[in-house]
Amino acid sequence: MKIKTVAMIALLALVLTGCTSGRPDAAPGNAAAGGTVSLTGGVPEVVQPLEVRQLVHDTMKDKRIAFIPLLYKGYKITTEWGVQLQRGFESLGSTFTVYDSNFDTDQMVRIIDDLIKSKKADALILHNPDLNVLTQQIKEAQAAGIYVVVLNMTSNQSGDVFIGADLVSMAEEITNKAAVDCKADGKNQIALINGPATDPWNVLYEEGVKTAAEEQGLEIVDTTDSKWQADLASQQAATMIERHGADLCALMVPWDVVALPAGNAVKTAEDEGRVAKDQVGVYAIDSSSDGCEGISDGLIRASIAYDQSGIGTGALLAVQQLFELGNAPGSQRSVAYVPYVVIDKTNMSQVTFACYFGS
Amino acid sequence: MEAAVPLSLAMILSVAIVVMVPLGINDGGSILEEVATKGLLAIGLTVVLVAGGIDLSIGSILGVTALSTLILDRVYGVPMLLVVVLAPVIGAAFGAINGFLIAKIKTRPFITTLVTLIAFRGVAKWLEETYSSRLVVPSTSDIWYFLGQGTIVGIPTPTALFIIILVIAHLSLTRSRWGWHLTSVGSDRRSARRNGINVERSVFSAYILSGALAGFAGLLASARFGRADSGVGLGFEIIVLTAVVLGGVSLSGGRGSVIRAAVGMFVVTIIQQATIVLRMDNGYFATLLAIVLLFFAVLDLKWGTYRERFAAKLSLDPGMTAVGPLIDVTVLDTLWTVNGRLTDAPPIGLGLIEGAEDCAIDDGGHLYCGDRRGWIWRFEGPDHAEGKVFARTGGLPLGHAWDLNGNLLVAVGGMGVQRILADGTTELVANQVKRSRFSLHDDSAIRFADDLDVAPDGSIYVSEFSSRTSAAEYMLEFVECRPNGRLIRINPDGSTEVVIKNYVSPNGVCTSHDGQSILVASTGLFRVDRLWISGPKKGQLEPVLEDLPGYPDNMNRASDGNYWMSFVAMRTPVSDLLMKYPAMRRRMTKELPVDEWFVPQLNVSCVLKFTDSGQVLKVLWDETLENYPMVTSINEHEGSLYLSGVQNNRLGRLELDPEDRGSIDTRRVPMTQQARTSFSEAEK
Amino acid sequence: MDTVPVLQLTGISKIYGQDYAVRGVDFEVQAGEVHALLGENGAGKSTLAKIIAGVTKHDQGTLLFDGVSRIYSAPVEASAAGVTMVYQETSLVETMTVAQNLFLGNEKLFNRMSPLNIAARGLLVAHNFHIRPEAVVGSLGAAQKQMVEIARGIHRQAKLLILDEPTASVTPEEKVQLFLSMEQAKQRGVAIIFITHNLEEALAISDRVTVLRDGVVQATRPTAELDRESIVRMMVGRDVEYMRHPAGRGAAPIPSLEVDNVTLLPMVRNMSFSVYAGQILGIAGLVGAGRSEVAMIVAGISKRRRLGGGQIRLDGRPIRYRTPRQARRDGIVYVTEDRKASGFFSHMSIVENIHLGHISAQSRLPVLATPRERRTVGKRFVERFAIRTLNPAKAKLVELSGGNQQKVVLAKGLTVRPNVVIIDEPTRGVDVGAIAEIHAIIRGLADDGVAVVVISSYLPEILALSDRVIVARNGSIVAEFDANDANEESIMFAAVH
Amino acid sequence: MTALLERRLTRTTVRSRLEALDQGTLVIGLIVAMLILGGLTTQGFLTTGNLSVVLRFSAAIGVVAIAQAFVVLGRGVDLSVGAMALVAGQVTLELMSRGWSELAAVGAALGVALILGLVNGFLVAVVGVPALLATLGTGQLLLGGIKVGLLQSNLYSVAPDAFLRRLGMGSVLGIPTAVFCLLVVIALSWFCWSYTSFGRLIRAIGDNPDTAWQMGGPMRRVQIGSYLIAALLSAFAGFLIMAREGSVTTTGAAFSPLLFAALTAVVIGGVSLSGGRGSLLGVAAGTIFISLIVNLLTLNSLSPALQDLANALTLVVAIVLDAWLHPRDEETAKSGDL
Repeated sequence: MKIKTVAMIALLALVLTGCTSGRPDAAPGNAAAGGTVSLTGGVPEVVQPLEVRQLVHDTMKDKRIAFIPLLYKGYKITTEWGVQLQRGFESLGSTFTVYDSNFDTDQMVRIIDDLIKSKKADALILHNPDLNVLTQQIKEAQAAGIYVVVLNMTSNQSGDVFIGADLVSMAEEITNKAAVDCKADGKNQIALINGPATDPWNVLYEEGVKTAAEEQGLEIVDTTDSKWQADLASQQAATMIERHGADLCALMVPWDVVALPAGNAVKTAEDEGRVAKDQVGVYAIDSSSDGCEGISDGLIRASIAYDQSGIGTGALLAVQQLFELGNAPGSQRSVAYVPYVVIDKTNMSQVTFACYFGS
Repeated sequence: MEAAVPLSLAMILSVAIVVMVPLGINDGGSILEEVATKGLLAIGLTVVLVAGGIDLSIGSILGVTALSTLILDRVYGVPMLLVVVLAPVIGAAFGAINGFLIAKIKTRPFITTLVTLIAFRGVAKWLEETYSSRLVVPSTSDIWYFLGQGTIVGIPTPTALFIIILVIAHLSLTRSRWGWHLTSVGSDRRSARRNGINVERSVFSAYILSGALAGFAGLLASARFGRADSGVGLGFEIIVLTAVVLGGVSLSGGRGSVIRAAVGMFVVTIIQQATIVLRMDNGYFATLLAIVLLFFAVLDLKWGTYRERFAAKLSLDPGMTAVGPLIDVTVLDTLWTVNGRLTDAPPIGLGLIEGAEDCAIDDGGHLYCGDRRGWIWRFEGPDHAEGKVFARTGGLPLGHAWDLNGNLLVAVGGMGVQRILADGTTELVANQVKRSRFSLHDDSAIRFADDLDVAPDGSIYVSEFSSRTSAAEYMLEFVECRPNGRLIRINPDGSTEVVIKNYVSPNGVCTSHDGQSILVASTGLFRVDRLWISGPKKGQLEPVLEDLPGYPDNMNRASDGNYWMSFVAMRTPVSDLLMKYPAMRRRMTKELPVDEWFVPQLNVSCVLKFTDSGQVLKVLWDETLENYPMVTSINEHEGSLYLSGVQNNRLGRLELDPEDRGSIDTRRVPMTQQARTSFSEAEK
Repeated sequence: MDTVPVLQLTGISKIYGQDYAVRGVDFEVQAGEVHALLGENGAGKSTLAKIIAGVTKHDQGTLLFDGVSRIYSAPVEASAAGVTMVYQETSLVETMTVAQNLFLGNEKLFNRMSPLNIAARGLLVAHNFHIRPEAVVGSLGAAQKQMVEIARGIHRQAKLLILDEPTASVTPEEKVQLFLSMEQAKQRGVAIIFITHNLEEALAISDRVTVLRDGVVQATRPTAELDRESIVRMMVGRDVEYMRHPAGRGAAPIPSLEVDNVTLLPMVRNMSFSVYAGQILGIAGLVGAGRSEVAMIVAGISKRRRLGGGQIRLDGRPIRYRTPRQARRDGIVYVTEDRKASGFFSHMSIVENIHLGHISAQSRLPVLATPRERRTVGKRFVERFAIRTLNPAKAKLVELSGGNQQKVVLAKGLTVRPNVVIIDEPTRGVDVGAIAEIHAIIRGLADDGVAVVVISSYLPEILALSDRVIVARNGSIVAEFDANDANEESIMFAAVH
Repeated sequence: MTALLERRLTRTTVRSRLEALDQGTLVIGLIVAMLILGGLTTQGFLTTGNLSVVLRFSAAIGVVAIAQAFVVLGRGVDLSVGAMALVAGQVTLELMSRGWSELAAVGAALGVALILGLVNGFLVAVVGVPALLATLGTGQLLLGGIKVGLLQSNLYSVAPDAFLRRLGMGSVLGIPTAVFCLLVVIALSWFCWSYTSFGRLIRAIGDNPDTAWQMGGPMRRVQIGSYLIAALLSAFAGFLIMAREGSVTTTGAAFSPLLFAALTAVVIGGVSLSGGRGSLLGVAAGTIFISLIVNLLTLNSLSPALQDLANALTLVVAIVLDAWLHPRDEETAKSGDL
């Protein structure tokens, strides 16, 4: 019995002393392993053009870049980015791989985990579904010496570079546009069909709409969460029309993919005479070729096109810059925005970055 | 045993994947961590399934608790240790909702937990809406990191905790009162209720446990990922369900092991990791999962019907025996020639007794013998005309011997060794030995005590015909013919010890006249061996008789310093042939009912006398097979031979030829001088 | 017997549906006595036992156990008070081992298996039940399960032990052991209620006998004052129970159905018999002798994947059905013994039940099934089988008496004239009045030229109905009698030896 | 003594009265109550426009609910209906994007439904896999398999000139087309349930499968048939949804909201999960009931999280009621039977 007790205590002591917390160091890890290439600390001040070209190619050669979007196949935004990145990185001799997480956050987390643990990437390009989801992964990646570039959807944990749209400004702009139409009609009620509460896109958009609506004297009569699902959006649009009827003049939907079913619901209501023709307009953000079709069909009255391929190109540039400067991942962070413009039936064919096809 | 097929299929599957997919050492870590979290869910689900229910809401409970722990820590600043305690409590609270609806209100488990799956996810979303923006501050507690990234003696914390919980859960489920109740409820509610088991409480506890485990898994998940959205645990229920089904946990309740479920989880996680490493669309994982789920559900269904029968067949594994030359007893005028010497022995207890394997005679000349109904008869000496049941042991009383104090020792098949006192009461001498280590088969019981004798130091040597089959299934042992038997010594202080392991069907045991060795007869190998228990050769085993023409049974000392032995069966060329072909015997057991099995000729009646050096002196037969068709033991006393037979309806008493009579009291333990107290004297 | 009885029931009644299961029962058991409870099938023996064991609650009357008035809401309360019941349909847990089952209910908080197995083996072997304690109960046969159940019941050290038909499936040798064990328990002062319909057993072992008929106590007497005839008279209320219906026509010369060496282990082994059109063949035997099993094989109900051999011929043509539908198409109808579980649709009306039987019997399923057709078919059979109810189109089956239910079950199978009908326990749980009617229906079928097989555990019924009697034992047919030569003794002898 | 029996027989409890009532009637009562209450408390609820929206949105749910009812009536369950509805749209649009004609694409989607129904039926009726597991598995398999094997995009929209489009938008005889479709499905199902052998046999199997089997009923065919109908109707509902929304995405979980709504409607409508009982009136009423609840919640600006909760609570109430009115045999209850 005694021996057993002693053994138990000894075991317990061993177990307790054997515990580690595994808390990652606050200090960022080592710089990205650059191999033998000397291009760290940036391009020399004076250098031959041919030499610099060689240096850049050497730096980027065999670098493994992983792109982990929310959804890839058939999803025009991310394919637009992906195609730009692919072309750019392949021309520089880097390996570029897309990991499709298929709208499955778990899958995304697992993929990133795998990339970090097995060190299969030198830089990650992330498309973040939620303000909080990837905080730990971004931290871990940087600690493991991997650069992190975040596209379009911010995270609470900053990566090395963020590139995307200035959503607040875009939201203000499109709200202003709606205000103009509403006032022409003598109405002032607008409603939001938004996304999930912790979606970064949702948070910023709502902020922008609110500010502009207040300035313009518009009343936000309703806000719902479509969960970015088409069927919910159309149902919510129909319900809103019923509820606010004659006073409603604009449905604000921050994504053209969801705006389309909402527009459909509006059209049905118009056809059935439950709302006056052209009384309610759908105002979206973004305009893929589908969105543009919606605009020309009258399902969406106006949208904001922002430079999707610019985001792709921007990410391409940012990654190159990170490797060339060679700072430790996570040591410095920067944010960059792309241009945008309001489009409707009249001007959409003239805007270069509107109606993109994702290729 | 019963889960062998699904589980081995699962293992083959995972090995195939590991071989085909370049999974590295890093994936091992990921897989382990993943198994740790979801494995907790699998344990919970297994427990619920064993209790006859199902819990689909585990993924949602995990999600809700993951968020709750973050909120408690980051928003309300609850001390981390308290959070660790609270996480399973929160999970258990959600589990209690399931338990209440299913156990109390008696709703259907599947649909109920399908509803709570949505409802709990709703709660998680609501928490997310309300608190999410405030969860961005990083944690300050080391415990948080310890749970997520830390290690315990080099093992990642989640994995270590999972293994601990797994072991506890396994023991609880298989050994504890709670586990038993749960199993019985899941298997058959009516029986459970009739056995006085509180069905409602058992079912309720299963859901509580499943909730608590999901809650704890939630804590681990949030420590690992730090995710603060409501999507944690989404779709886990199908993954875990597949894993559990893969592990052979029955969906119809009452059958399942958490260990196997954990193995199932391991396989599923390997599949998942493989799809990630191969950059496959997660549609592939879903598809694979569905196929695996369907396949194993069908397997459970089809396999479940036959698994017991299958297991029973696998348990019989006939061995191959090389047999020596066969003495032909039909040749005339040899020592072995069939004769009729036993035929006319007058019967004792005709019609009263059914199958006495052995007998014993006390000082008063009273005869005691067992009976296959578990009774001990006593026939009054000297003529043995009247008999009555003297004691009841139950079981199959086989070998008899007197101990040093003059009490009757009986080896009872199924019950070990019993001692019968003068007043007819019985007491247990021993019925177990120490379980041998590293043996899958529990051999701690003395299942089939067959014969016994007492050594000069008072210790009892007992032969155990087989440590696998019971006395009533002796046919199995005959067919299997493997070294399953043992010789066991019961020391005077009551402790037991195995002195010969792995002996082929030991039967007769007899202490030699000099008290230095024990003779053991191996029925299956037609031989007699000698085990030295003292002297220079102590502990050694050496042959005495080999290649006998029959299957030896009990042995006893003869009064002239030799030994008597009987054959329970005779060898024939065909039975010898069969010994060489175990596959043939296996097939026989599969295709024929027991009473049609071909075994050595059991109806014989052959007795022989042999010397210490192994020389056969004399062979007696009942060639008619009418009176004594089977003689299993010979006891000599005061010039008479008492013939017992386990299938005879009588004992026999044969007057000995004068040349056989000696001066030794065969009943007394050799080399001891203790006065024998007779039962009859004690009565007076 | 002037001591305070262990158990005293006064005016106990229990109602199921529209019928009294037991009615105003007064009953008492003394410590150290074996009290036999006798009665026909459905006389209320099991119901009474279940009330005493706390499985069901009585509706009226008082139950005094150990001098205390009790109403149990769960069996656990009764067993805590000292009542142990050995159930006819065992209450063992199939997925657990024999040892676990033996100790289930009074197990320790944490159980180590090897000592438990040893103790269990001792317990079983003490009654000479040779069953491996490590075996999973689901793998045992019916008789072995019964043994485990008995061993457990005796082991529990109860004040009152109820044995409900413990001898139904055990061999004579095991029966001797059981009686010895009962004797020992009795000497320890245990009160034993011994439920049986076997009079000889009751006379052999009991001290007192109580006879139930239709839920009412007929008498309670010391066994010594009784003999077989007097008990039978009390059990059935009249001297001759069954009227024998004479055969209206002779049997056909060629068998309609031949079962030839059919084997389906473990229940059926080399079973052979023939059935002739126009004749009623009675199959007698113990429960578990393979009677119902072979019938289910013939009717395509048993899964026949593991059929061990043999052949079944219908009018000389070999048949092998995988579903009952195929059998039904060929005119083979099996009427189940377990009416409640698989005899009818309890939420449907009589008319709907019969009509469903009617459409299922069609070899090609009719597309349309109009309410009108339903009514006509239903009406025809309600009249023909004299099913008594106010509104056959509305009355649900659960609300009917056992006799009417059985008639509906029969009607459902007979909407289209079959070639072979196998009726398993035709009058189990049927009220006395309806028995004669059902027997008349069965005889009518045979007279109509149908080959009829009747399986019954009740020998008087077999003797009353059959033209020819065969006896099943251990999965085989062991004896055949002409109806005129057969008597209960000879049949029973064949059934157990 | 007879008095006791009399009392037993004449005693009517709330439970026995409710049990005797067609649950459809009960639910209609609840609907009326809700309409009144909702009209009083919620602005814009009791308008023809709003109610027509409710009806139009309930059309697809109603069709899936009837599909589910076919199976539940026969003591089964089909968890693959949600997946089938989603996949019907995906397959059609993917094939159309590959240049198939609309008719051919729809035909292909129906073909997928046919295969799914047969597989479900085979697994449940012939192999004997518990319906829950079988359909859970096949649903997953269908979603994953189609996605992996066929789809090339994650997002499809319906061409505005497609015929399917009109299914969602137009109206027939003043009734919105979708609602008209639902009415047709109800009428056909009613005929099937009441006037055909098939319908009678489904009910019989639900009442007592053992009896139905031993009676010689064509069990397997009928069961397979019910799963087939369920799959085809779900595909049809998928077309209705696709027409209404104009687009289809490929992200779908095994327990989709549609499956859930359909199950709720069936259970609320009084189609007992223990089989054999239920009416179409109940299913229709149940469908409208849950659509009204969702509508009321949306009109009152409840967040989707709370809507989920409210929905789940409704279903909890429904199953508790079902458990109370039609208790299953406690003694033999296993996880296998729902």
